[in-house]
Amino acid sequence: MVIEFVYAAAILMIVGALGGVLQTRPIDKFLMLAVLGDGLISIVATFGYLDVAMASSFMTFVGIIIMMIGLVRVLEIRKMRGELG
Amino acid sequence: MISATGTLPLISFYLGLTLVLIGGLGVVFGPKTSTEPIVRIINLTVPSTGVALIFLSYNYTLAMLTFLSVNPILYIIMIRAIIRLEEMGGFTS
Amino acid sequence: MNEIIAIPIAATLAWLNFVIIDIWMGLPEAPGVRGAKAIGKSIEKRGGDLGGGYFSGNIVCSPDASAGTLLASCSYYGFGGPEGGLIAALFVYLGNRMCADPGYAGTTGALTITFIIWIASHFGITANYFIVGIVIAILTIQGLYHPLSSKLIGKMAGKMNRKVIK
Amino acid sequence: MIEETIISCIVIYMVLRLFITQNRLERMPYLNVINFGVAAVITLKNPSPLGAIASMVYFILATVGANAIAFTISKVKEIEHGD
Repeated sequence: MVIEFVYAAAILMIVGALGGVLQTRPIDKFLMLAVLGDGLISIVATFGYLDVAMASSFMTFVGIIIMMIGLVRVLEIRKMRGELG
Repeated sequence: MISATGTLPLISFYLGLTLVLIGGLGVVFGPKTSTEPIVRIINLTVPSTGVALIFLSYNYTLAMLTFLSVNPILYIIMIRAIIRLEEMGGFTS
Repeated sequence: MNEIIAIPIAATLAWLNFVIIDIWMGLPEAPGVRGAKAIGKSIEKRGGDLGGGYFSGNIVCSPDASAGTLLASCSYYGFGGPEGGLIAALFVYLGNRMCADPGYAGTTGALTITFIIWIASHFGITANYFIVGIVIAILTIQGLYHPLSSKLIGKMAGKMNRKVIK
Repeated sequence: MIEETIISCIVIYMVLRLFITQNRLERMPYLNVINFGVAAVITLKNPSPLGAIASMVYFILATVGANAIAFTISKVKEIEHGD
């Protein structure tokens, strides 16, 4: 019996989507988005398009970094204005 | 268990449709999207990944690559708008 | 060689390689970056050892000898010869520089696992068994139960005279 | 093909455990195990020099991303709780 990796990648993407939508704190969501990107890259590599896999790994990395910079900046502004406990 | 290599585009297509459905409902009705606007941008990542997966199932590689490359530019503009709105006084609705 | 016998031997060799080189290069002594310190403190709060926590955090936050072992065996399998290990060592060095982490643990681990695979391939244990072996080895350190594995790493670090620097 | 089966079982177990864990910093090592498994499968599915290079590029970028996530977690905790 052989378990192909496509099923593991499908579970990876569904768990990443459900966790990314249903978590409430913004910092918890980034980790689930990283899991979603891992599933996408593994499905692309199973198709055999390796150049697309390299480029998409770079793009998910850049997207996560940009969102984290935005989140830290928003929290700093809220702390500066005294709205955060 | 049946082999997955023959039915790979089918799995990719239905997975993409599922992700678009979950992500679309999450962007509109998700928890805390009305009070904290950055949560809505983070939820927007899920349907964009689903659309990229549907592109992949039809072997439109160049379209998928362009779509994935345009997404961070979109995020830069939206995050900039949110920071500007936060500087001006925050959300009230 | 039969794969039921070959996979445990490869997993044992990979486990010994990356744990000994990481401890010898001083990973349990101090956290390299800021996220590693937070992960180490979290593992200590849940009932583990502080040195093992720093070890685990340093593995998560920068490519060290475990990444060197995985990438060198992948590259050996892809290129089909020992010249893949040198390319993997170059990539791991670049990754270490990107993470702003000083130290040459990754490069040393990649070169030693290349030598180990070159020797073991004469006895029938080829590089694809080492790829599975390093995944199993990293599962026993990071995945199963953090307090027990961190206490094991702390005990080994105390025996090799690499304790936490206050 | 027993290699792919073993790595698939490890990845499925890790992702289910990552989904039910509540502590935020406890989940980072599980994400590291998932990165190892995906980088191993990329080379096992297509054994060529380009496959090895794709695996290396993916793993280095994923590690830098995990570094950034851990840094942001500690920084957000510092902003929210003072000190």
